[in-house]
Amino acid sequence: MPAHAIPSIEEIIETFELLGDWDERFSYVLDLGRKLPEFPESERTEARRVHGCQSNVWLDLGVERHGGPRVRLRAVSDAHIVNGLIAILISAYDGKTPEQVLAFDIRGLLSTLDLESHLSGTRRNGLQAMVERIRAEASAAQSHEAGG
Amino acid sequence: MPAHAIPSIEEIIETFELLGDWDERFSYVLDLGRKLPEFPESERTEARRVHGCQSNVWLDLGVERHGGPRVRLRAVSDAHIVNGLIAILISAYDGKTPEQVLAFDIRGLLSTLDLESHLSGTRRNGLQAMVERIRAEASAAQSHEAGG
Amino acid sequence: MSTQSRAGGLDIARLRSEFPALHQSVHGKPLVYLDNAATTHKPRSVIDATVRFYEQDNANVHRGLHALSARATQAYEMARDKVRGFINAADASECIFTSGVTDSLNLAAYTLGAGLKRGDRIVLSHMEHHSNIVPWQIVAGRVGAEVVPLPVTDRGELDLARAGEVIDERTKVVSCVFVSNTLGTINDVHRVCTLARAAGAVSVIDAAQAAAHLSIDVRAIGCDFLALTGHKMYGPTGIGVLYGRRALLDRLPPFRGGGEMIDQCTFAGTTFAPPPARFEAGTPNIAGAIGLGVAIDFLASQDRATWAEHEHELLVRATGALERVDGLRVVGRATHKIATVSFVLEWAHPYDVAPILDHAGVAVRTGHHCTQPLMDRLGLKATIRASMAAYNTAEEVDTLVAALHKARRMLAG
Amino acid sequence: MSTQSRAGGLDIARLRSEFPALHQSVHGKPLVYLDNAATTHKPRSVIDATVRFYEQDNANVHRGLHALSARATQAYEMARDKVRGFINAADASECIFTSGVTDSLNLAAYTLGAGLKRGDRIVLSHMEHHSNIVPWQIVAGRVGAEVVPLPVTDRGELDLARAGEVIDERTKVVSCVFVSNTLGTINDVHRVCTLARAAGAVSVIDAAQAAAHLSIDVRAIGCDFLALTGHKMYGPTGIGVLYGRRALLDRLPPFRGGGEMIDQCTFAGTTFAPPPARFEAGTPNIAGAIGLGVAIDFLASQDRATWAEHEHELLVRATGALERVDGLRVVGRATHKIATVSFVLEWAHPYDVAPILDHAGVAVRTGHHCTQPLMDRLGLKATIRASMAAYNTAEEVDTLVAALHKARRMLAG
Ligand SMILES: Cc1ncc(COP(=O)(O)O)c(C=O)c1O
Ligand SMILES: Cc1ncc(COP(=O)(O)O)c(C=O)c1O
Repeated sequence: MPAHAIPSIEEIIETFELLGDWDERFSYVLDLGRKLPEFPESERTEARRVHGCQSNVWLDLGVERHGGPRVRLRAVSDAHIVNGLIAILISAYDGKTPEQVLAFDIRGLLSTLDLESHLSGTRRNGLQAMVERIRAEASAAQSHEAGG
Repeated sequence: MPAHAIPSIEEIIETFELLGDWDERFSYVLDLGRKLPEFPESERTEARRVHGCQSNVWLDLGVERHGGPRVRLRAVSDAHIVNGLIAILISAYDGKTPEQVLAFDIRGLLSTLDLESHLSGTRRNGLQAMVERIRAEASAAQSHEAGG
Repeated sequence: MSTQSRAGGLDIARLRSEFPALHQSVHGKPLVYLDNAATTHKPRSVIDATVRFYEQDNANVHRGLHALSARATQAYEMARDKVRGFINAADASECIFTSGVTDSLNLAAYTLGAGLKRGDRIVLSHMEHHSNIVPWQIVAGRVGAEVVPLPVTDRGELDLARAGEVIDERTKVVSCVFVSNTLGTINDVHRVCTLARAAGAVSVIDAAQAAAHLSIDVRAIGCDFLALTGHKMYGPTGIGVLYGRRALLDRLPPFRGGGEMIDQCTFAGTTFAPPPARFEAGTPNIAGAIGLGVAIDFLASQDRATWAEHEHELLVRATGALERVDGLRVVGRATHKIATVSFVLEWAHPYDVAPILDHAGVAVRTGHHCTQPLMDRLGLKATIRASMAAYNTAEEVDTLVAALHKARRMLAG
Repeated sequence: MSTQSRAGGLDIARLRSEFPALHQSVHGKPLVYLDNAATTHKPRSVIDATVRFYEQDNANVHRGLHALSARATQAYEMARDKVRGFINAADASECIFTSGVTDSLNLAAYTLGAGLKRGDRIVLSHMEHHSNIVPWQIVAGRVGAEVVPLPVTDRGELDLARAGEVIDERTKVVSCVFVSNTLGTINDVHRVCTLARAAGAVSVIDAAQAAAHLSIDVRAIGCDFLALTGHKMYGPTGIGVLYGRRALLDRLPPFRGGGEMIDQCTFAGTTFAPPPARFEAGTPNIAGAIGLGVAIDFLASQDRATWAEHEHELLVRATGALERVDGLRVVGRATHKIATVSFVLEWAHPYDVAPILDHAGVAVRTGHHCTQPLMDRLGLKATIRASMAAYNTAEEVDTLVAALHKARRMLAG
């Protein structure tokens, strides 16, 4: 399934607001996870693995430089719900400028999901590690620009 | 001063009962301590030392065998109050048969002194160690008799 | 909720009323706490004892000559004696207070490690908690000893038929969990200790999961060491016990150095106090020890046989109902189990199910439960574990199962 | 009791009202608690937080995916961040929870010890507590390093003029107490750390006695490690902290092995998690850590400058009045002191005086205060130590002095 099947982050936020109860929001995130672009087993290399306590995540992260830097990411997990969260991250971050990435309040968005306990409960869960790596990449791209 | 200046254990108990308040009983124990027989510095050897956390005690303990076994003890401390307690121990134990030593309720007597917190507070205070050694000596003398 | 368990005499409503934390809602649903293997809740009496200590007797122990210190010392030493009674140790000096079972096992490994040398063997069951593996690996690494697993069967039981393959004349230590935290398996620790003794090895039992469910008798088990942790037996956090046979303790060097554990200290050298003081450096967790003593009083005041019956009913009910969930497989099919059930799902990662259960008010644990070698042995990455305590009800088990059915509808679709 | 200290703003009656344990009688006399260096009492807020944790949030931390576990984890990690703020550490991961300062110092000694070798030097002040001597002796014994005292003057101050004699190029560790528990001396730990750094040595500060009285800034001090203990800073028992500079922590091996501190565990070998997890094996003292966080909140809510003024008044009053007791000698005459006063009596052993003070309601401590090398240095066996906290009053100091006069009448007669 192509990546563009994932709704825009604005659409996602809007849908969240419409969905009243937690079950519906959770199901919606699961649905988003089903829209993730392919990430073949063969590309799930150790180098791409984000170590998380509870679920595995493979992340392919980079910066596209032509026409100003843009953060690019693909990822996949062995947990459905994490795939849903990855879809949100892709929607929020993929193809965005470093400034946009750094400005985006991902914590705020995730907290409306009421998955807080699941995201903060584990010391080093995959999602948190992933967000940190994406932001670090954006920071680096930014200072690379400023420096160069 | 000779050892017989220490009153008998019955007299000590009786006096305790007469003395109403703690200060008086404490002063009486201090007075008893002043009646201890000499224990010259030269005899305060390392071998005789009872290791206690808070005050030093030197103890000379033995069993006299002619005419049936009798526990004999002399002791001294660098603390006045411990000397008073030693006087009580001498009164209770010195010259007594192993049976008498083992039967005597020293804890009960000491508890009327309300010095409990001072006697139990330290893990291995000199007095407790001393009582244990005296009782052990009496036990040994007893089984020596039984065995022989 | 039914106020009586089918196990005759157990008045569950009354038992639950002693545990304040049970009476709350989570995400708008009544809390169904099935994470007792991680930590149990505390009865009112334990909480009250902690408060009473801080309000009335708070003082440092052992060295004080004033009333508060004497009271604190007495309460602390009484707690030690309660531990002695709880595990039927010969003497209270065999019961060392630690900060938890992990600390206890490290104390055992470190001090026993001082007597190990290159080529010695340490045998650990394949179902040990990391807390009973890593301390031995650290020690083994230092002295050049070898850590060898005692096999576990596919059913999740010790494979004692194969014990002879690993427990040999090089074996100096055999350590084994009494009850598996992941599978609930109750091991025949008496037999393990007998095998250890026959090989001339020291035996160490991790009783972290046993204390809240089984009666423990160190002399009947015949172990040399046994470790407990307060927070899994209705007691406070930050307190544990290492039982050690006195004759062995007398020969061991200290672990931590500090106040209380010395006899004489000079810059030229230090001599150490006899056990238990030698192994209790510094101010102990006084409030914790006293709280643990009260937890033991609490356990002693209960009809433990009825508890065990009730817990067994919960195990049978949970196992049966869980197996009827499509695509669910119960992991660990030992004959003797406490009421801990681990399972995996064909249709979802445990991580997917956890939030759904949580939002149904159900607290379970997911993951490797700090038993990665066991997970590897069973070919798993993670399980979902429901662990029941005496205060859990049949209805709570049903709530778990209903939430799993719902999760399946959400996730398998 | 006067409700206001002379130190302007301090409302002592109000402050005391926060400490339940202060309001009791001992042997029929109002308790005068002057044993704060042994342990302080706990404010209501700390006790309440402990109760609240057990009643509401009790769960194991870090691995749970349910609401209680998330709440417990959050509270535990918030406590860590409060510690960070309290000592001005750069990052919360530099603050490791331990079971107390003894545990903290053992953790420092054990892990740093892994990098020491034969002939290396560990320099400790001559006024260290056994908890900061024995761990280094154990490590030194294992690796063949040497433990050397940094001299102390007759006044009970560090003799930093002679530091050059002992801190040399062989020196790998310099450890020093911030405030002497026996004498009250406040050491210039900034200078000690500067000297350590100049010699290429790691610096370790024992701040057990400092935390309740002084403000602590690890970056201003320039130390590599700093140890705290909860129960001496208005917090619970069984909890402490080791601060370590992150760059150093990253290089150190673990101390205890167990749950939480691993990354991957197999029988073939185990890899460890980054700090602070690497150093926090097993279930921590969750209630203790949370209580310590609340104790830090309590301290932060107070006017510490006024406290310090008030405590200084108590020191001056006590020192002056004690010196007027016949045959009494104050030990430790440092220029910078907290309100801890040690003294000896010509006419009695400390052991004689303790019960008399106790029966006057006065709690002080007698003995070597776990500083035998310092006692030897000063030619003493034991002292009587009165240690004041902010909640003590001038009247309480007077009660102590009056009881000593009475003791003299009873004992010198
Ligand atoms: C300076 C100093 N260091 C270390 C300790 C040991 O503290 P704890 O017993 O809390 O481990 C103490 C307290 O006795 C102390 O005063
Ligand atoms: C069998 C077993 N051993 C050891 C531990 C470690 O216990 P603690 O975290 O209390 O140190 C646990 C608990 O997780 C356990 O279940």
